[in-house]
Formats: sequence, C-alpha cells, structure tokens
Amino acid sequence: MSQENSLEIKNLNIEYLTRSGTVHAVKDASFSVAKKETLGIVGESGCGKSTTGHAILKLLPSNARTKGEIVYKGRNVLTMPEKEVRHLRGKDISIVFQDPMTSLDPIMRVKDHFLELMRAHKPNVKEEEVIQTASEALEAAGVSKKRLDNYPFEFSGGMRQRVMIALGIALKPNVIVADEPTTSLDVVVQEQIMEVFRHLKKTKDMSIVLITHDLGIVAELADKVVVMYAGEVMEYADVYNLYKNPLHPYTQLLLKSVPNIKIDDMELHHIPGSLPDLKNLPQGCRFYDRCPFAKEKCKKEEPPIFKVDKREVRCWLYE
Amino acid sequence: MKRLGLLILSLILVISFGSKSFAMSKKDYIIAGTTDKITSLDPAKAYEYFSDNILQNIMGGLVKYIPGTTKIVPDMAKNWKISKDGTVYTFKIKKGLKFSNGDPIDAKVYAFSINRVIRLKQNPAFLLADVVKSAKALDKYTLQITLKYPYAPFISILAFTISYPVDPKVYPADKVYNGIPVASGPYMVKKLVRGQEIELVRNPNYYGKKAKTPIILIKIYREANNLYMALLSGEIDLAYRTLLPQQLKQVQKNKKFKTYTGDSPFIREIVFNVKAKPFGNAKLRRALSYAVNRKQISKEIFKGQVTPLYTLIPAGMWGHKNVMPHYHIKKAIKMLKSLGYSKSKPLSITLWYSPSHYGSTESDVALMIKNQLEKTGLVKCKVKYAEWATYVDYWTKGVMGMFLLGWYPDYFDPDDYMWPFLQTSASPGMGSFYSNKKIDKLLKKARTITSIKKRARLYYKVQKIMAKQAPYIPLFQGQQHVVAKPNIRGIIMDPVQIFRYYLLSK
Amino acid sequence: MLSEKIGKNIKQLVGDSSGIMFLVGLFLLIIFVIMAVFAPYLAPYSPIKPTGAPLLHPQASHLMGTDNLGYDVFSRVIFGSRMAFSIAAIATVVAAAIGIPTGLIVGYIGGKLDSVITMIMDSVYTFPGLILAIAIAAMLGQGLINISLSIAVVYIPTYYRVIRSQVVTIKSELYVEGARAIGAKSPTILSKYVLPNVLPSTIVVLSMNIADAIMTEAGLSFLGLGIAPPTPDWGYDLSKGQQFILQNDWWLVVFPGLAIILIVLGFSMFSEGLNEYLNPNIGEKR
Amino acid sequence: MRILLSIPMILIILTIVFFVLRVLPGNPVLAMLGPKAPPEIIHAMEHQMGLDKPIIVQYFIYLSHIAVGNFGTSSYTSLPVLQELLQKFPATFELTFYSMIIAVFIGIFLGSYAAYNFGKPMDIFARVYSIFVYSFPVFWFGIMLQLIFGVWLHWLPVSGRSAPFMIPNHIYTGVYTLDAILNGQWDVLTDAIKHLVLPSFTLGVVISSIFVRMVRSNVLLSLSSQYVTAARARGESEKKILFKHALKNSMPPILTIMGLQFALLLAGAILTETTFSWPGIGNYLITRISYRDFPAIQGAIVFFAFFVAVISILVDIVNAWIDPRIRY
Repeated sequence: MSQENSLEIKNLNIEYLTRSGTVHAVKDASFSVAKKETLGIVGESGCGKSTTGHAILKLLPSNARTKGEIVYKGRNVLTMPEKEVRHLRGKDISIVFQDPMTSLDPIMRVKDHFLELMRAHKPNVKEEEVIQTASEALEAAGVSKKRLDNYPFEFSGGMRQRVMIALGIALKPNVIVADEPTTSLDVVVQEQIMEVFRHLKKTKDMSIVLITHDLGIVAELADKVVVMYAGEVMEYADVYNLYKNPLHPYTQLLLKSVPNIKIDDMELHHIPGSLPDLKNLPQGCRFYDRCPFAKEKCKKEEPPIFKVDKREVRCWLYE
Repeated sequence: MKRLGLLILSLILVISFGSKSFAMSKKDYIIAGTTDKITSLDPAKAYEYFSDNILQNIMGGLVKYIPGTTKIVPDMAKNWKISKDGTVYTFKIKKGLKFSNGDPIDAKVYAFSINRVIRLKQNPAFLLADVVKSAKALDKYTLQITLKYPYAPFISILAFTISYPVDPKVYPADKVYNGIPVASGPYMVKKLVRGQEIELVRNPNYYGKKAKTPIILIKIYREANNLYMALLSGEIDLAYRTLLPQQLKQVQKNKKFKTYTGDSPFIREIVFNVKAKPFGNAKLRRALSYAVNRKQISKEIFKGQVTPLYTLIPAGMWGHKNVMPHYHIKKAIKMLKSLGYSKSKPLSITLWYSPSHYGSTESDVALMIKNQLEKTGLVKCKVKYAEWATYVDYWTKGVMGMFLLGWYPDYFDPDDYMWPFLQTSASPGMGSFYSNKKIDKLLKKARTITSIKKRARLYYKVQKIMAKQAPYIPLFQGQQHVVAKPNIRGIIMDPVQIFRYYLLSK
Repeated sequence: MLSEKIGKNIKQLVGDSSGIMFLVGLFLLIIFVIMAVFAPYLAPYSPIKPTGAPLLHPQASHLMGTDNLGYDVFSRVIFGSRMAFSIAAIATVVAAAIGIPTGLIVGYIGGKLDSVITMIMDSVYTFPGLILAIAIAAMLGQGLINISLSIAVVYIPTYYRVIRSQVVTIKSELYVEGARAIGAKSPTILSKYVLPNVLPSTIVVLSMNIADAIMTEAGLSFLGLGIAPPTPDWGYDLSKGQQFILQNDWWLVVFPGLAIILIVLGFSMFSEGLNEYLNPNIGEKR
Repeated sequence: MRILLSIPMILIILTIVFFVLRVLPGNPVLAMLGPKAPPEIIHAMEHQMGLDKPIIVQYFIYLSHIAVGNFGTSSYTSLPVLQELLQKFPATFELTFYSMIIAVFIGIFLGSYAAYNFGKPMDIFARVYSIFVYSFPVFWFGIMLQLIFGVWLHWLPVSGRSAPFMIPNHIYTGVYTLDAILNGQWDVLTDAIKHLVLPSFTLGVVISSIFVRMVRSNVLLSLSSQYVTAARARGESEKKILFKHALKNSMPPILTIMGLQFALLLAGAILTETTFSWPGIGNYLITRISYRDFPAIQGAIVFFAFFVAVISILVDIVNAWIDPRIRY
C-alpha cells in the first residue's frame, strides 16, 4: 500500500480459551498503518476490533492464544520477550481505553500516573521533568496542569478521558491506539474528545489506530478503514472509496441502513439475522445469515480476501 | 526489602554482642517449677496449697513443725501456758523479732493479725473464728488467746498459715492486702509475676538460720506437660507439683534426675449423699464399697503413685486404722442381689466428678469406678461432671447422690479428718448429710481431751462405726513427689507436706 | 436433554481444579458418613469399654492402639464421627432455623426493627465466636444438645446476615415489585419469590458452617467444655491424648487429630468446589 | 463513625455475657469460700459483692462501673480485675501482634502471587495450602510443633513467655520484646523472641489460610480491572503492577475483612494460649471460668470486645490512609 508502515498486522489470529469452549475472536486479520496515518477499525461490538487493538500492545488476558504477526519496527510484537514489549508500551505505542471511569487507578493522583509512566521507561527521571512533560501533555489534551495533584474521582468522565489521552501522548509515541475512546461518554463530551483527536492529528507526528463504531468519526478522521465482522476483516480500503463505493454487502448495509452513520447495538439488530456464535462458527461465510446476496457457495465455503483495485474484500461476489 | 534485611542483620549483631542481663554463679540460685497458681499471699485469705506453701517459706508463726516430722515446737513463741479448762492460751514471744522491712514483731502484732483474720472473714477465717473468743496483748511480749470452748487441735491451727503475723503498718486492718508480702521467714518475695514466676531472696532480718541458697526462682507452668518439658530441657532444677503419673513413671527411669517420694496427708473418697435415693441404705453403700477396686485405680491410673486407703484418717497419722472392706466383687454381687437387684433390673446410679479441680486424671478415676461397679453386672452407672464452682453448689444443695471428692487437712490432727466428714453439723458441708448421734458424742469428747492415746481410742471407735455405715468410700491417699537434678540437696518429704525451699542447696 | 446437561456438568466438574476439589471433598464426606452410619459394624470393639491393656501401640488387634484406660482408639475414632456429625448438624440446623427466617422477615420488613436486630446480629458476628461459645457452654453444661446449642448461637448471625443482605437486594428487584403489584401477600412473596433465590448461597454457607462447627466443638472439648467421657469424641480424645504425648504415645493425638482435619477438609473442599460451581470464578475474566 | 458503632457492640456483648453467666448454676461465693464457710460469712460476702440484689439492679450497677473503667474485684484473687487484665493483656497483644504479622505476610505474598499466577502451580499450591491449613485445629497444630521443635529437636522452648530470670528488669509496656529493647537487655530480647516463635507461628499459620484466600480473590478482582491493563499499557512492570496497583487497591476490602477476622484471631489466641501456657487473657479467661470468677470473666470478655472494637477503628483509619475516596 503506502510507503513506510509504522505497524503491520499479518494474519493475526486470536482465540480465548474458556471453560465452555474456545472463542475464535479474530481470524486472519491483515492490515497496516502507515506513518502519520489514521486507521479506523469499525464493526459492531464483539466483532474483535478491541481484541485486535489490545493485541497490538500485547495486552490480551492470559487465556488468549495468538498466531500471526504484529510487526513494529521490523520485529514481531507477539513473539517479543515480555520485557521488551514493556518498553514499547506507553513509549512507542500507547492506548486510550473505552471506559475512562475505570482506566485510572483510583488511589493514585494524576501526577503519580505520569510518574509511573515515565519511571517505567526512564527509572531515574527527575520529578521536575515529569511535571514538565505531564503539563505539556495535559495542555495538549485540554486539561489544566493545576490538576496534577488531583485524584481520579475528582474528575468527570470526559476529563478523565483527556487525562488518559495525555498519558497516551506524553512520551510522543509512534502509534496511539484509541479503543472506542468516546463510547461511554455523553454526546457533548464525545464531541470534545474528538476535537482533541482532530487537534492531535494535525499537530503530532503519530499514527492513530481508531477503533470505533461511529462511522461519522471514521469518515472524518481516518485515512484508511478496516471493517470487521465476527472476527474477520471484511473490507479494507481507503476512506474515500469505502464510503463512496462500499464493496462488501456488510459495509453496504452498514452505510445504508444507518442513516446517521453510527453503528449502535440497538440499531444493528435491524439487519436481519444474528451474529454467529464465536465458539461454534459456521462452515461458510460468517455473514451468510444476514447477507442479502447470499448464495449456496457462501454457505459452504468461507471466502478468502479478494483484491479489487487497491482494496481488499472478503466476499465471493468479487471472485 | 533491603532495608528490612539490614535491620534484621543489625538486630542479630546487637543481640549476639549485647550485654548479659544477669551474672550469677550457678550456686546462687535454684529454679523450681510447678503447675500451681498463687491466689493470695495474705495469710488471711490464702487457702490453697501453693499460696500456703509460699507463705510457709516467707513467714513464720508462734509454733512450727520440725522438718520431716509431725512434731510441733515453739518458733516465735518462747513458751506457752494453757489454762486448766483448756480455753486460755498465754504465749511469751521472743524478743527482737523483726519483719523483713525492719518493723518489729511482738504480741500486739499477733493480736492485730488474729483479730484481722476474724474480721476479714475470708475463706479460711473460720479456722480461727469458730474457736477464738479473743486475742489480746497483755504486754509487749505476752499474747493471750481465749477460746470459746476447749479445743485440743488448737496448737496445730497455730502452726497453720492463717495464724502467721502480718505487719500492721503495711497490711490494712479491714482489707485483703495484695502487695508484695512483708516477710518474717527465711525468704522474702522479690518479684511476683502472676502466672509466670516468683522470685524469692533471703530475708536479711530473719531471726532463724538463714536460707541455704540466696535465690529461689519458682516458674509457673500451665499444665503438667509444660512442666515436664521444662524439666527435661534442663530449664528447671526441680519439679514439684504436679507431673502426671505416666510422666513420673517415665522420669523415674531417667538417670539424669532423682525422684523423691513421700506420703501426703491428702486423701480422696467417694461421698454418698445419704439423703438421696438410693444411697440412704447403708447396706447398699457397703455393697458398692466392695465393688471398688482401689488397687486397680492406684496401679493403672496413678502408676502406683497413690496408696489405697480404707479409712478417712491417712496412714502415718496417729489414729489411722484401715477399717473398710477391701475389694471383693463376689460379696458385692451377693449383697446387691439380696437387695433385689438383678441383671434385668440393675441398680441405676450416677457418679459425679469435677474435671479439672483434682487434675486431669479425674475423669479416668470416675470412668474406672464406673467400669468396676458395672462389672458386678447389677449396676448401671452413669458418669456426669460439673465444673468446680457448680460442683460445690451441687453438693451443698444435695443435688449429687454419689460423687468424688478430696480432702487436704487444714491442721494436722485426726479431728480434721473425722469431724468435717461425720459430725452432724459439719457433714452437709461435705455433701454427705450424714448424722449419727453416737459419732457426734465421740468426736466432741475427742476434741476436749489432750491425751493422744485416749483420743486415738475414741477415733478407732468412730472409724469402726463408719466402716459399717459407709457414708464414704475412701479411695486412696496421695503421695508427694519431687523430681530434681541429682545435685540438688536438702529435699525433705514432709508428712505435713510443707516443702521447704530454704533447706535446698546445690 | 437433562442427561446431556448432567453429562456436561460432570465433565465440567472433572475438568478443572475446583471440580477435583469438590469431588475429593465429597469422597471424604462419604467415607465419614459411612463411618458414622455403620459404626457398630465397622468398629471392632465397643468404644466405651476397656478392650485391652492400657496404652497398647497400634497393632493388628488394635489398629490405632489403646488409650490409658484400654479403650480401643480405632473404635473411638469411628464412633467419634457420629458425635461430630450430630453436633455439627444440630448446631447448623438450629442456627439456620433461627437465622434464615429472622433474616427473611427482618430484611423484608426493614425499618427500625431491621436496624436494631442487624446491630445485635453484627455485634455477635464481630465478636470471637469461640469465646461466646465458651461462655454459653459453661452455662449449659455437658451433653450433646447443650454443646450444639452453644455453637448454634454463634452461627445464627452468619445466616441472618447472608439472608438479610440478599433479601434486601431481591426485594427491590422487578419481579418482587411485580408480585406485590398483582397483590401477592407478604408470606407468599417471601416463600415463593424471595426464598428460592436466597437458598443456593445458603447451601454453601451451611456446608462451610458445618466445618466450622466441628472445629468449634473440638476447641470446646479441648478446653474441657465439651462432651463428657466416655462418649467417644475426637476433641476430648485429643485433649486427653495430649497428656501422653511426651511419653511418645503419639497415636492418641495423631488419629483423632487426623479425623478432625479430614472431616473439616472434606466439608471445606466440598463447599469451596460447590461455591465455585455456583458462582463461577471471577478469574476467568482476566 | 466506627467508634459510635463500637459502643453498642461492646454493650450488647456485655449484656449477653452478663445474663448468660448469671444463669449458670452454682454460687460463686460458695466456690470461693468453700463448703466449710458458715452461712453468715457467705451472706456477708454475697452482700459485699452485691449478689443479693435483683439481677437487673446488679446489671445496671455493673454497667455504671464499667463506664468509669471499674471492672470490679476478682473473687478468686481479690485483685482489681482491670489490674489483672492489664497485666495479662500485653502477653495477648504480643502474641496476636506477631501472629498477625506472620499471617499477613503469608497472606499477602502467597495470596497475591497465587492471584498473579492464576491457574498455575503456584495458585494451586496456595489454594491447597489455605484449605489444608484451615482444617488444622489450632491446638493440634500447636502440639505437633511443640513435639517436633521442642521435644524432639530441642530447638525452641515450648511454653511460657520467658526462661527463668528472663523477665525484663523494668516493665514499661509489658510487651517483652519491646521492654527488652528499651532496657537494652539483649539476652532477654532473644529469649522473648525464642518463646514467641512457636505460638505466634502456630496462630499465624492457621489464620493465614483465610488471608491467603481473601488476598487471592481480591487481587484477582483488581487484576482484572481496567486500570491494571492501563498501567500495563504504560509499560509498568508486572511486579509493580501487582504490588502498586492490584494489591494496594485490594487493601481496603482486605483490611476490612482482616479486621473482621481479627475475632477469629482472638478465638485462636485462646486456644494457642492454653496450648503454650501463654500467660495472656485467654488463659486467664479459661482459668477463671472454672472458678466462676464473674468479675474476671466479664472483664475479660468486655476487654476482648473492646480490643475488637479498637481494631475495627484502626482498620478504618488505615483504609482512609490508603484510599483517598474515603479520606475526602
């Protein structure tokens, strides 16, 4: 695709082992993020987009099993020793979580979070330096530096998310993963947080992996888009073409059936059929049940990725 | 973590190079161990073996026993006179006697002390209160005690701790004194940590022969096991009261220790409440007494460390005569049958005991007697227990028909083994409620005369009647045991069971 | 359908550590139950009569030796299980019979009564149970029933608290509101809607309590406040055996001690496994 | 707040015990004086002890006395009960304190490592440990340790607080390890520590089973929370995550439960004290029960209740110190 990639995901497979069976959360996902580029990952909840985002920092729970590669600076994060991955986290790649209410340690001041972040990568760092860096980052995220000594419970949800973003950008990482950063916030605050991201995209030299189900945000911010369904990448394209001419029936349905171009769980049920059981997957295409163009082959065989122009799509229609 | 390690290290260093707390020659002290506990060291309140025994080592009285005998000789008294009717005792007290704090001991002090005991009304007060009419100092060195009635064993009571003088300047006249005792004996208490240890040091003002060893430390252990472990580990020089029978038996084989054994005036018996059914029947009581095998109890539970007893007056005391029938199960069966009991219609009774007051062997004793009685095949015996306080309440209220009891004398005289058990007004206190006019008469007479020979004859008569009536089944007489390292000298097994720490040396 | 479900459950049980725990616990309990039920057939001798020389070492005729009165230790250990079960059962049943209804009713009614009773229950709950049991046992005196009662008193608050807190939550839930709306009477609501929802957790508490009760009984017996001899009782035998431990008569202490440990182990493994089965582990979410 | 809640707790326990003891059969005066005492002396003593008044009057008299710190006079030794309790209390405190340290140490390390290694051998070990140790009767475990380390190996003393002559010269606090340091008597300190090892280890290990379990489940809960993942995403090391985030956040619930378990510790202390001849309040209580020494028994129980209350207040204070949400 484009010139230089900060991050390349190749054939990523993720499974969860649970007492009641194996959950196939992500299957054969491949995509890449170029430098300074913003990649949007969209899909409804449970489609594996957050799992993929967490996998980038190797933050999956202990019952997760991964296969494939996540290449950062020429090395596979998934097989890197824990110690080295640790040095990537927060410094090279950082993440902003969905729920700001629980992402900050309730018994640590904001300052302590920054201290921890910087000490983890530079054990002997001076406190003045931390305060300096933290103030800048907070400023960039729209939080007054006066609040460094406050505890998380003294902040509103939106402010906490700003703090999380500040933590994410403090060490000027190459990649920041934003895992549904606005989902749990109310509409006004969502807009404020998006404003922060817009600002970041303009001012900072980093790649953003934006995981969301808000197609509007993706349209506005992303350069490229990955559409996921039931653990698989259904379509991978640049944002302009995707919106102009969606190839995959799922993408089409998404864009058509949701007038305000937001995928909310409630509205998604309007698409007939239901998500396949990830513990017990069908033989053929995972979208078969709900696909208006489904044919016999779709039921029997799982479609591979087909390249159409510079785009990728997983559908027999493009055989 | 690192800091903690450093702290521990420095602590270890300090400990290993630190100063020693005490530097004494090993000859200067003897460490004794016991499981007994102190209640009070005020003579007016002390009324159990250990407190009394400590008082016997730190205080003295008008008279005392010669060690190893039952003979009473003057101590602080120079001499005394008894009026013809036997009610007025006049004592001449030695001059220059002093308490450990330097205060003088004279007739006034004695009069104060005796009157104080009577006024305080503590546990043992009745010993004096029941007989003494008045005590007064005629002059500085003359004490006159007037009795309510002639009472032969009175001199024995004067040898008991209740009659020891206390310092009027220290001991309040109307309250029990709880501080460190003011001594008048060979030792004085230096340190008293209740439940842990008592340190005795020589009393510099003692008028008699000074104690052989400067310091005696008595360590107090909760139970026999702890005492025994301390003995084996060498922590203590001697163990006195009370190792378990099996431990004594084992330690007797141990060459590292020497065991001393002597008779104790302590006796055990089964009490029948003659007012309770079916124990009002003398024949039934006698039948049961045939079924009790004292030798088995002595041998199997106490490893031979008690002596079977067939009367209430212990062996070694004048007046003692084994009068009760020995074990004879066939006779027991015959008598029970003649009373109408059979295998299908057995005699159903309950035997009571108190689980901790007489040591941990007590439940075994009760169970063994149960088994012995049931061996007749005509008795169904239940065993029940009650804690001591409840037990005392039960027997004084007559709740229990048949129960185990023990007796340790207050004064060393047969009267103390007969009167409380058999005299009509005293027997309810023993839970027996036994009454016999003839016995009452004999006991009263024995109190008023002084001739031992004549008194002994009266007690023989009483014991004979008792053997027929069997209101009690005497079981055994205790022994006293001391286990000590071989280098400890001066251990005397006293018939009155006064353990004299001041004679010990090494 | 049902058999399939049971099959799946068994597979799950054996599948992981809590399942194994549950099964081992169950196994231990079954052994003790058999011991208690068939004691007269299993025990070689009467437990309350001398059957040999005193203090025999474990040997063919006396598998666990004899005590100082010649009683057979093996027979006493077997019969002792009856005592353990009876006391534990009576104590927990009495505690549950008082604690559960009180918790149900008081929790349902709420208000001042609730706060007063809860305060009393909490006080008893916070206070060291054994100490309270000691005081009550000393009052009631010897005997199976008395000891059971003094232990029961200690555990009433446990049931009360569990039940009350659940009732308070369930009370506000929709279906109870609904039942009230359609005019169901309070007793009906309690027995039909509230009780069935509260019971599962009670079973776990019950099973854990039995283990606790056995321990408390052993403690009381050890302190000399338990069962009067010669009734076979592990706690009493243990305290008695302690007097002989320095003579190396180890069997007097080891066997009754093991019996207590194993039965308590049985109950706690059983309840732990059950608990994890009923409330699946939080760890999985990690 | 807790202080206000503690007063009714002490009061309720006191009331229960007061009436429970009064129902006991037997007359304490008789037990004290013995059966030989004449009735008039018994009556005098009953009057002196207030036992001739109606029970409810006795109750209120007792309450008013307790309120001003008057625990009455022991009928067994004639000493003021409070004085006796204060003399015994340091022993109980010392034992429970060191046991608590051992239990907390085992609980925190084993519990949090188990949680951290969820499902791995370490975790299984911790679970087996806690369930096994929980089944140990305290006294049985104590006897076994006495047998092994005292009788067979002769490494450690098996009973009491001190060897002969090894009581600190000057008693400042009654806590021997502390007094020995204050006195500079290092041999006394070593001796006190030696005597503490077996009893505090016995009690500590038995109590630790519950702590291990509790710490494990609470740390598991914290470890599954978002802020732990967030900390990991900042590059924090696993060790620091475990101790700084997971453990520290689990502390308030752990401490609260530990505070509740303190009752269990005290119950265990009674059995430990009797097993090891430890001259503390538990030992005192058991001895005095058989003498029906009412003032002493009540005093000891009120003291225990008081102790429990103080601990729960302390737990609150520590929790506030850890958790800013409580503090503000």
